[in-house]
Amino acid sequence: MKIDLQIEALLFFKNEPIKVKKIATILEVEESAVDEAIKRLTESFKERGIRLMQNGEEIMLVTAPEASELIEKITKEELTRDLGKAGLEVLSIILYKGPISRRDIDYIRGVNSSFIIRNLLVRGLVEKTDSKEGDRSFTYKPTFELLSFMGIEKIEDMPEYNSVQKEIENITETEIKTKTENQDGE
Amino acid sequence: MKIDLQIEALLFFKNEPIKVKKIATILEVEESAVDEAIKRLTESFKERGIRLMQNGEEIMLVTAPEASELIEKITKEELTRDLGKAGLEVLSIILYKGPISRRDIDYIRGVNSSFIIRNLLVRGLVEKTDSKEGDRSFTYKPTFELLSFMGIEKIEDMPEYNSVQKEIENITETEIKTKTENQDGE
Amino acid sequence: MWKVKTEVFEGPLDLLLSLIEKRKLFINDISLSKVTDDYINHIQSSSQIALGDRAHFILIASTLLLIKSKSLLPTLTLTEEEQISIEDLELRLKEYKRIKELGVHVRERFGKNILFAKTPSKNIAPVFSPEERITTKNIWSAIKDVLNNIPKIEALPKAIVQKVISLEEMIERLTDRVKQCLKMSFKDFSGTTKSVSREDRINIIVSFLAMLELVKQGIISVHQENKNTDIQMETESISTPSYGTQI
Repeated sequence: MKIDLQIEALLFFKNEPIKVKKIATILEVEESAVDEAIKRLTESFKERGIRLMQNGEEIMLVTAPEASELIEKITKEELTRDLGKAGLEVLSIILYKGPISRRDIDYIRGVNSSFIIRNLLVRGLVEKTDSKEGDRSFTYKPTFELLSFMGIEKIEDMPEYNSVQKEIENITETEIKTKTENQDGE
Repeated sequence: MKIDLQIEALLFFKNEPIKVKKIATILEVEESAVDEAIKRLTESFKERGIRLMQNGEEIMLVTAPEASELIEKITKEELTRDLGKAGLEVLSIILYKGPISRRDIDYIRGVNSSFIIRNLLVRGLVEKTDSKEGDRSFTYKPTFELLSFMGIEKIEDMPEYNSVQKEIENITETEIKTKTENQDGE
Repeated sequence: MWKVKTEVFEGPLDLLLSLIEKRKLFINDISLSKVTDDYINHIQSSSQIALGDRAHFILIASTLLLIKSKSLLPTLTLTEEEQISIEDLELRLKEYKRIKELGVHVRERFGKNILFAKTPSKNIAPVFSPEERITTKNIWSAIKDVLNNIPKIEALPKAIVQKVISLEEMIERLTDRVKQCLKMSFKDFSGTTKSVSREDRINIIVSFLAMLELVKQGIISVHQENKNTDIQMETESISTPSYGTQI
């Protein structure tokens, strides 16, 4: 059924509990239609790795309890896996230039860093701060735990702190300049 | 099947592209068993709101194309759709002929493409892969993000994809033939 | 003759293809010889071509000149290398045309029906999990790597510079060969009564020689720009009107 597909996609995308009422509003259908679809979906997920969980008026997609051991294993793996060259690079940019937006990190490295940043967040090495512009774009900064793990009292104690800062600022400026010019040229 | 359930839960939980090889390691099974499970999962998702996207050796879960309009309505994320003439050219080359080296991209376009490629890398639409020859020359391939933007679950779903692959084979054969003939002529 | 428009081309193949398509021709040596003049006029008068790209435009111009020479003077014998570069240009142009066709699919689909990933969970419960490698020394060396990898300045690929230089010789040789043929043509045509067609023919070849000269100057200019310093990558993306008038 079309409505089942839409609800499933919606739940998957949102990744948080949603009220049946809200789903009905978004899909512009009757609540009863959503209720029926939920019954069908719950049934169709019965034997699968993803399940539909209902808690009062809210529903959400979750992993199957049969996979809980596996999920625990992956979580552990995420926390202990080798940061790798890329991970260290992103960490170094956040240490030297944080708070810094994901966009700027991407520009400096010349490659998209979203998955790496997420791993650093999970591992408590960096944290989100609200962007200065007050919009939805976050900036990232090192956590206190990270600094104390590295044995530095304040970030200015990093080697060549001032000169590295200046160099990065130059890059970001050039990048922005170049980007504007490229767009003009197109 | 138990393995299908585990893989589905794993993909749902991880929420980022995972290599088939890595799944095999985590689940402590043969890669071929994962491959078979992926086939079954892809089939079982066919009519559903969640789909399995495959990009080379990696897989990931995404929403169904039938739900795109709905999800776009509720997403708060800003979606940049402008590509520019040069960006479109390079993306087309990487989509249909990737993985491909920068040199080959330059050759096809007849002009230097480093800036455009960098821009696409930063936007997360293309990514580097290690060159087959194992040296420092990289090749570029489409990312999940790019397949997402194209609305396809695998690269083969691009229009004319298979005929283009055949054309490439023919051209390479002709080139080899021409070279041999030229050598004979000397 | 083809007038310069404000249209910006993505490269020499883009320009060449649009010239051929404007005349509704197929890609082959005949159509290429027909658009040679248009092509060279365009690169001579266009201020839109950035310095770094100019070498690429001139490389293609040289192949076009070969094709045109051959069509004007069928007695001209091309070397094997020259023959290959002509065939190569045709193949590349066909391939480029194909990419443009495929680009239509990409443009039509890009962003139309997006497949979305799951939104990252908002409540991450971070567990502080450092690793031994996170030391001030390693972080410092990582940031150094990052800074070193920024493509601020990049030399024009050596291969292109070398090609441009040898091109200079090629054009010189070609000029000599055409001049030689022209002398012969005087003799060939002196006895005939069709004096108009003879003059026409010679006029065409004389203006063709002038074109060779223009391209040679272009090559020298590009060549000199590259002699002393590396080309700044930034320069490539900026259109620099002054370079157009130098030639």
